[in-house]
Amino acid sequence: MDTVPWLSLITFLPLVGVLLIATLGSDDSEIIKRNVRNVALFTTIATFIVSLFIWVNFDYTTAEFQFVEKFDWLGAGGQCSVDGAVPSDGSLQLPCYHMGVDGISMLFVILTTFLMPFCILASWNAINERVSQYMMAFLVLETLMIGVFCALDLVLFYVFFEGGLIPMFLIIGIWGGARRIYATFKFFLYTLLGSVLMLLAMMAMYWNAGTTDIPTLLAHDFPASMQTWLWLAFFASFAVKMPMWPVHTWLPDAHVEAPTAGSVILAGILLKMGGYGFIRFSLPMFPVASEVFAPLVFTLSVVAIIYTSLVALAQEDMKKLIAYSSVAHMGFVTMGIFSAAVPRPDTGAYVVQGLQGGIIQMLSHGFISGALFLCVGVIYDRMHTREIAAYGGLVNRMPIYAFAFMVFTMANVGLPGTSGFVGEFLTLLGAYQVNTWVAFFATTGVILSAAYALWLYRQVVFGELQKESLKQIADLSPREIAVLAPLIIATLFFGIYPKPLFDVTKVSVDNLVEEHQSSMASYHSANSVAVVGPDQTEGN
Amino acid sequence: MSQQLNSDFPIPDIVVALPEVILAVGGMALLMLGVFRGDRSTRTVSWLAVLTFLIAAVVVIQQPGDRVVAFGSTFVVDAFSKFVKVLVLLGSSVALIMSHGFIRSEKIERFEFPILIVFATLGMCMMVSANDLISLYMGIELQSLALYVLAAFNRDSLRSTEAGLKYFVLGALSSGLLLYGCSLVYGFSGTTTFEGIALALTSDGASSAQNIGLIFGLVFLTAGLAFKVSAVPFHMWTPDVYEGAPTPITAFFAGAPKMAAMALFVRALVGPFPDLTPEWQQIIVFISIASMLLGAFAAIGQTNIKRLMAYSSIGHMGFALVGLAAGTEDGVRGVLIYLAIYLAMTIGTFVCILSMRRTEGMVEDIDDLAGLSQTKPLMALSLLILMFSLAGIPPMAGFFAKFYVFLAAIQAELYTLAVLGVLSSVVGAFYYIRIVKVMYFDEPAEAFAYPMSGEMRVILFGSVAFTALFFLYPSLLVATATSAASALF
Amino acid sequence: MLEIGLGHYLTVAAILFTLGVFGIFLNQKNVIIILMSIELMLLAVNINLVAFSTHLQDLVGQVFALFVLTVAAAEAAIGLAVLVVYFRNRGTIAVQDINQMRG
Amino acid sequence: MVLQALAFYFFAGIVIASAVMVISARNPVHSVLFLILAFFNSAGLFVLQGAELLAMTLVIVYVGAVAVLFLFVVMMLDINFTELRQGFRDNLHWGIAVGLLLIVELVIFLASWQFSGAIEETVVAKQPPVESGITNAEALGQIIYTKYVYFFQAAGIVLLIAMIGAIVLTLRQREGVKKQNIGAQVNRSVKESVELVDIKPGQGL
Amino acid sequence: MYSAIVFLPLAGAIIAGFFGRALGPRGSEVVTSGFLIISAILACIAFTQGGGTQVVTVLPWMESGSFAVDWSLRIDALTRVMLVVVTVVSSVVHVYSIGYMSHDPHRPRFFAYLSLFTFAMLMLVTADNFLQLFFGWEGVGLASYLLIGFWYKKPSANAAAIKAFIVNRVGDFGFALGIMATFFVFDTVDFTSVFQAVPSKADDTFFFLGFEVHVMTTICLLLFMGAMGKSAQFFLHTWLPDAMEGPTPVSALIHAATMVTAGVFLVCRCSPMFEYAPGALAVVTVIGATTAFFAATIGLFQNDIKRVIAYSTCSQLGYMFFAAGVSAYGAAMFHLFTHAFFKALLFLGAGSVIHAMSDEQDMRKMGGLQTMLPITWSFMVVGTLALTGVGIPFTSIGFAGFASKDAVIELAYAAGTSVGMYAFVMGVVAALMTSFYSWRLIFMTFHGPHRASNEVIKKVHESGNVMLIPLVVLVAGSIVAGAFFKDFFIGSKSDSFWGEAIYVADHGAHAKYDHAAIDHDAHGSDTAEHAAADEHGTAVDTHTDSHAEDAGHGGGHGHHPPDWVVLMPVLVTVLGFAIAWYFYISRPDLPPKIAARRNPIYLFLYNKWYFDELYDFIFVRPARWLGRMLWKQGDGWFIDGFGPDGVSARVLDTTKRVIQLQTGYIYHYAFAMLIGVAILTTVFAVRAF
Repeated sequence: MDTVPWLSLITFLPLVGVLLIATLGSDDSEIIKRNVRNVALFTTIATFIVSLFIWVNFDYTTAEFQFVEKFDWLGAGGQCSVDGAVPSDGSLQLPCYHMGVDGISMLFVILTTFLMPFCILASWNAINERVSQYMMAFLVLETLMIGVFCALDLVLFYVFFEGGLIPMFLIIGIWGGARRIYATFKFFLYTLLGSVLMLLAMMAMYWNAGTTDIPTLLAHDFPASMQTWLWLAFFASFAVKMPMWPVHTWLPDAHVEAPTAGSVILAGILLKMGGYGFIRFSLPMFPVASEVFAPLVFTLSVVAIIYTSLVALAQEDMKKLIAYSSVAHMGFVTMGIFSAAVPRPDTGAYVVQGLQGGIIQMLSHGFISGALFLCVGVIYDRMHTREIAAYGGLVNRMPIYAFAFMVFTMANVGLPGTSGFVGEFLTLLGAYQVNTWVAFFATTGVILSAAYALWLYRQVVFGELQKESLKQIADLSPREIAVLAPLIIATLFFGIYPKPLFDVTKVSVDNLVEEHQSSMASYHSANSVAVVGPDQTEGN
Repeated sequence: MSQQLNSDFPIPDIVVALPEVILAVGGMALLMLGVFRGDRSTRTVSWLAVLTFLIAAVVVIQQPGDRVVAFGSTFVVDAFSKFVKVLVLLGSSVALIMSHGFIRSEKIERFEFPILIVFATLGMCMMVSANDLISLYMGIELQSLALYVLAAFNRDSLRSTEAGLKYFVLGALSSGLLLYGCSLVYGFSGTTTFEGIALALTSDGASSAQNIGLIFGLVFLTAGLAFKVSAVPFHMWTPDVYEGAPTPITAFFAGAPKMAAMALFVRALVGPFPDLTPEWQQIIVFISIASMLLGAFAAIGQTNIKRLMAYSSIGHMGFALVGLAAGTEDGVRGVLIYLAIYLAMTIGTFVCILSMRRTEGMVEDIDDLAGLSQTKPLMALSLLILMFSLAGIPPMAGFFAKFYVFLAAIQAELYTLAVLGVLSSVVGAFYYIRIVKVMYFDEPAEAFAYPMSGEMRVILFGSVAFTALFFLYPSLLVATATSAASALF
Repeated sequence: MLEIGLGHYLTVAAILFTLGVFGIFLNQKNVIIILMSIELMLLAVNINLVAFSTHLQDLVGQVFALFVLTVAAAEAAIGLAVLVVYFRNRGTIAVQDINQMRG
Repeated sequence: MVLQALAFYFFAGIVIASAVMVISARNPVHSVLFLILAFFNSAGLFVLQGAELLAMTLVIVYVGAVAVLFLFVVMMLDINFTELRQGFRDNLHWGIAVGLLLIVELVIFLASWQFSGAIEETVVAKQPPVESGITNAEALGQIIYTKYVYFFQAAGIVLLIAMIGAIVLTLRQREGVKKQNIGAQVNRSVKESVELVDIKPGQGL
Repeated sequence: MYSAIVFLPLAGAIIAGFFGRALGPRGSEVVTSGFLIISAILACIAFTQGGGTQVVTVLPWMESGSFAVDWSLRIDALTRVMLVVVTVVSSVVHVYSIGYMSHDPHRPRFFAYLSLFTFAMLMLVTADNFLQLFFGWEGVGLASYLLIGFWYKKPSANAAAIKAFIVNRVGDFGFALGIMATFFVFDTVDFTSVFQAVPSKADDTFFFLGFEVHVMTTICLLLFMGAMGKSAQFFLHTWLPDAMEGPTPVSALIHAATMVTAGVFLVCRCSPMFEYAPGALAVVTVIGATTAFFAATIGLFQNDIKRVIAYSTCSQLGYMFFAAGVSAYGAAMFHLFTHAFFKALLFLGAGSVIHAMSDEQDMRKMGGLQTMLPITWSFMVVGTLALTGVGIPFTSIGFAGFASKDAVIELAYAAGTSVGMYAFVMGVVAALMTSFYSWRLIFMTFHGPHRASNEVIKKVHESGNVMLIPLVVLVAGSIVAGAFFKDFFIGSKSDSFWGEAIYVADHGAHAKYDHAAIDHDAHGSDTAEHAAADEHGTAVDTHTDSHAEDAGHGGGHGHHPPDWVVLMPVLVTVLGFAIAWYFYISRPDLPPKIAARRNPIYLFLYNKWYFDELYDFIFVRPARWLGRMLWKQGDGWFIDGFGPDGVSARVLDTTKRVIQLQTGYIYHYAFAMLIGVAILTTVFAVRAF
């Protein structure tokens, strides 16, 4: 493109905010708090604007990585330059600082920068202690999250991926609810446990391919037996992050205890890292293993959808219910992503809809679940309880709130016309084409999601306003409206006109599936020569 | 090449060993100073000792990077030894500076303190440069004897003397094992120089009986060396000594001696026994796994932060050994990077521990850190960064340390080791973040009474900055470590 | 049997060494015995070294043994000093009493 | 040959027996004495192998210094050595098992030691042939101060540390102990030592 | 123009919804009703203009691989009919609501919802592809949910709203799968492309849930599942009676005239597909007939005035379905069309009564209102006459229902198949019951003694003009729609009227009463040959074949079913009237006695065949139980217990043990070292052997 390192700019722009806040001082006087909040908000908005600029200049017509930056990093000794390929003499290339976006990651970057200002706004009054630390944690988190989606080097990716645990650990642990310590430890250790195995797999990839450069690895063929293990290791990480059943139990706890903005980020972006990982690594780099394990993923996804939806029905805590619904929705995502890994039984072709749907679903879930947590946060800020039973009849005093909540509830249910539907349907469509059973069971989730979401809405919003404590509850403040309104608009806009999303992702997604198809074809042709090839017999 | 030159009169040899000579002469000169000026001069002696370290470090850096042997091939200087010596000297200087406030407040401000550290450091440098079983032994003993005394330095404290006693007894036992191993190796190879041993192993006539003798020798030798790096099951002294010894001494123990011992470990295995690599690799894999696991599990149950750091160091040495277990150049590079980063992290951590002082005296419980983020936010932040780094969470330096050693392990296809290693790092992460939890999530306890002294602040800042910002510019360390590691192969 | 070879010396050394080791961990009495056990171990090492030296017709072993002796003496001095200060603090050197720190 | 063998068995037997006594004697003083016995006999073993210097050194350094030091400390600390607590022998059989295992392995594998031709090449300090007239001490002396001067110097520093360490740990200036300070005595002047008091009649001091 | 028809209500909804406070109730009413009336006028113009199929693309929607869906309006005869029905009834209801809801403080919201509903319904009927249809489908579901739960303070209303949404979702589950299957098979979800490709897939099979099944049958059954949910057919009907918790205009609009008929619309819309799925058609027939019968039985003994009408709606929808099931799509649409008028009339009339009775809905507390509410009474009677299908046999003189319902019944008979016969029998029996409960309603409400309290009686008053005038439109429709439009829908003009909107395969021997013997199995091969032979598309083919004289499909009156068949509906209607007269006018003391006797059949019917209880037992409670179990046992005990919590507990146990190793005793430490050495030496020693 040009000489401005755009991606590094948005990645590290929030850190500038951190430094600014650090200079403001840390004592909790009102004036400092206000300045801190303003700086944080300004920083996130600036980041968002820059990211929009990147989006505008993004070239839809190519699946190549764009805005690429590449520098020496972990002792690569001058091997890293934008046009420099992997050393052809077989020597190893150490990790570089390599950034770039393609159609898949672009949207996640935008999602991240888009959600952050809302998180800051949502914490405006809710967080009143250690404000500067809080804002710094959030800005650091933003840097790391953007980095995850921009990184084009395995190690760089891992650094950002894992680094995000630190601020999140603090956010839940310091500003969380009563059981925050249990929740944050569970979150931290669980996700850490998942990802360390991935780190080992990355190293194995390095030794096999001679580089940790993602674009190079995407073109590299790993031996089938190795793919199995690599896939499983990556799966361990992303499945936890996603989270997939049965490694999902950290999520409800973390969500419940996290402050509102923390939940928003958790549901909105951190979970998406898992899906992004599947798309970026598991599927294109280990095509054979992806196909082999797709049934496993399908099974877990379907179980997740039904199981967690049922569990959501039984919840008594609003955030927990939404958290479980997130797990169910992520089940759709994983199902959709891996529907691109398996050929259609009849034609043998590979379908793109599921993958595309998975991406859209992640994005829309990003702002829908984020918005739902914001909605919970709104009343939590007023009443300081998340217990469903403590509410009822809010519509009487909070009609605007009721409207916003309704929109997001319906989007969560996957009503056509909201962005939730687009993704959900496409994932189902993708899954249907490769396995009807999967689609069949997953579609039952559509019924169950309606059941729990509407039940929640009814218990909280509808009914007579009977509880004394609620009699004086106030409707949304202008600030809260400013937070929720853009999300409503986004939800509806992308539900009706998701073309911008499709435009950005289309070429990359199509390319990914084509690559997958061709690598599977070459794998099968290689194997058909020797019917019982070593790869088949070993299987590991 | 220098061997023929100086077989008669070893003046050029002294040049090769100039840093050691500086330390030895400096130590004795300071001893004179101390003897004549008495305990009042401790601070002066201490700063002069630091100066000595720095001069030695400069000399080390100025030495040529090529491999040079001296004193009849018993002493070697190469990029590897230079790298580690710099770390050792750095660790010793910092530990010495850190001790100032403590020994004064604990009323153990005696001039022998810096002098013993100087001599211990001399021993460490000799260990690092050892190229012969005898120089290995002499270096270890020189270092150990000084350390025994230092551990018991607070002679009026029961815990300190108990620490000294335990350290001494077990250290002597380990010396015995080491020596027994040395004697077997000598007997079965006919020589004590590392090159000679390697030669004996490669020669055609090396019989299986000879090999089993050598392997036995290797086992005992490894046991002795593993004791020095406190690897399981030769680690038992570590928690007690760390807890009992005066805190700056614990800081010292956790830093420089570990560097030297690990370097010696690497050199003593890679240099003389390249042909027994599969054998010693197994040993190292075993003790490495055991160390990582024990370090992780046992640390969880600790309430005393020094004791916790002891288990932490056991675990970390286990991780460093992962690189050695790989037995490759990349593995050794990983070990070196690990050592450097570990040194930085542990120094910072001990600065914080040394700052845990209330009006009634030093406190050592983890719970005493409660709410530190509110009473001393900067110190809490520093400790937070260090803890995450120790836990190996990116982007802190500790992650890269682990990264390089596991990279080598994977290359060597030590998958079990690698998997168990990373799993234990997760378990280990628990107790590190528990400290973060205490500092950040718990209600504040009584604040620490005294502000950090200026030099402590500088050290802490340096350590934290290195730990937190390592990822921005890792190339220097990595490149140096790469060339250092290549010196051994 | 009457042909005394290296093996004999090595066997003696091995037994001696093991006895030294035994002395350390089977000792319930006091630390001094442990220190003496260590001396036994070093003695075993020296026997080994000398035996090897003789049989290899190589003096290095004896040189090594010489320095081991020297260092062992120094070690003994330090060890006894530590023991003395410990005794001053604790009033006993019974091995089972030396467990202020554990866990 | 037979004599040599008998001498070996004599010395070796006593060494091992006294070693057993060292670790099993109830009275530490006895232990020390048995230790001395063991040293003497291993000196004998050294002599059998032609290492006279080491034998002498062993006797002088160990018996003369180290063992005496032990004895001194044992006496000084005045330990109640009759005390033997129960319940600490639980690990005994395990200990013995491990110890025996170790002995068996060492003996089996080490006793089968043999030369290989290659070892000759690696030997760096050939022992002078007996007929050259150079004694063991002389041969050692020729290399210790030249070739192995590094170790020699290091040994010196080790001993220095031992000194410093022993002093720093045990030497204490006790409060309230009267010591003679010759310099102070000599430097005393009349002025500061003698005070003339004018005692008025009828008054005490 | 079509865009205006569709999007004006949306504009109204947005204006009323977001700016309702600024506009005030009156402003909202005017805006929404005004927009809708414009829309209705436009729709009528479009209806009269006729014309072929038009497609207006509005926006792209989704595009992924070969899956491309646009927002577009497809206008054909079917759509035009529905446009008229929807916009006219909706306008009427809007205007009526101005009066009916005049005391409600949330009128802007109400009108916004109504307009939103209308918009969604219009999207549904104008959809050009399955997905957009699904959008409208779920959109009306949402609006229905909102409107049923409009009085959010009533717990029963909220429960009913949720129930409606979820039961609909069950249907949508099938619908969605059907759409996916359609895409799977046809690689598109556009109606035009799909319908064109159907003949080429007529004999294909594919694997669904591991079974190799007939493509078209499967897809159609899945789609029909959606239709069952939306149209409250047997098994998925339970939400409809509960939906009466909503305001009465809502019941009229959504739960009588428009939304619930979406299922019928869907089946008719997909007639080109259903025609190739005889099995599916049979299912449609059976379900429809069963619903017609079953809902009527329940209607017999209900006491809530709206519920009676609701069950009646359910039953009438059954008629429509079995009409469609016997390939009489025209008849189904015709009944849909007429039903919209008279059922909306009945509901609004009932609303009028309820309004007058201070929101009393229990008929046992009414009675004798004829004199007090004469206009309402007369309207209701018209509605009842239309519903029961009063008319003169062998002529076309009669109320709307006479034309359509009798045609449906006759066509069922004419189908000549066993399912057709089943449908015919059920239809006739249901007609009997329809007559009974309809008149029972009239008698209980308007005749006999006053049973309400005095205060209520005092307040009874005829509704205002704003409520009555709209009813006139419906009254007119109820009276003349049948006779007037019969030719277009099912009569001689039906071919040109429907154009290519409805397709009936000519192999439909089942539609010919005199060829009843022809075996169904022959159809498949016929179809295939036929499709292969016909390159011009199915539509042309249809029209040539569907001339009324030739075959009985689509239209109905070209043939001459036996006279008794024609007479039957009228006879049972009269019989029903007589029975109702006997029980509620002659012997009004009997019904309470019957009720008091707690006859099992009575109880069975009164309790709606115990469907709610059954579903509660089979689905609702197990789901809740399962949810709780999975949460506490699955997540809490098993996953956490063996996962994170269990692992951390084991780690702590291990820690305790490891710490115990660190005894503090030197000899233990030494022992540990020795064991380490011993292990290592042993390992190597053993290996050396």
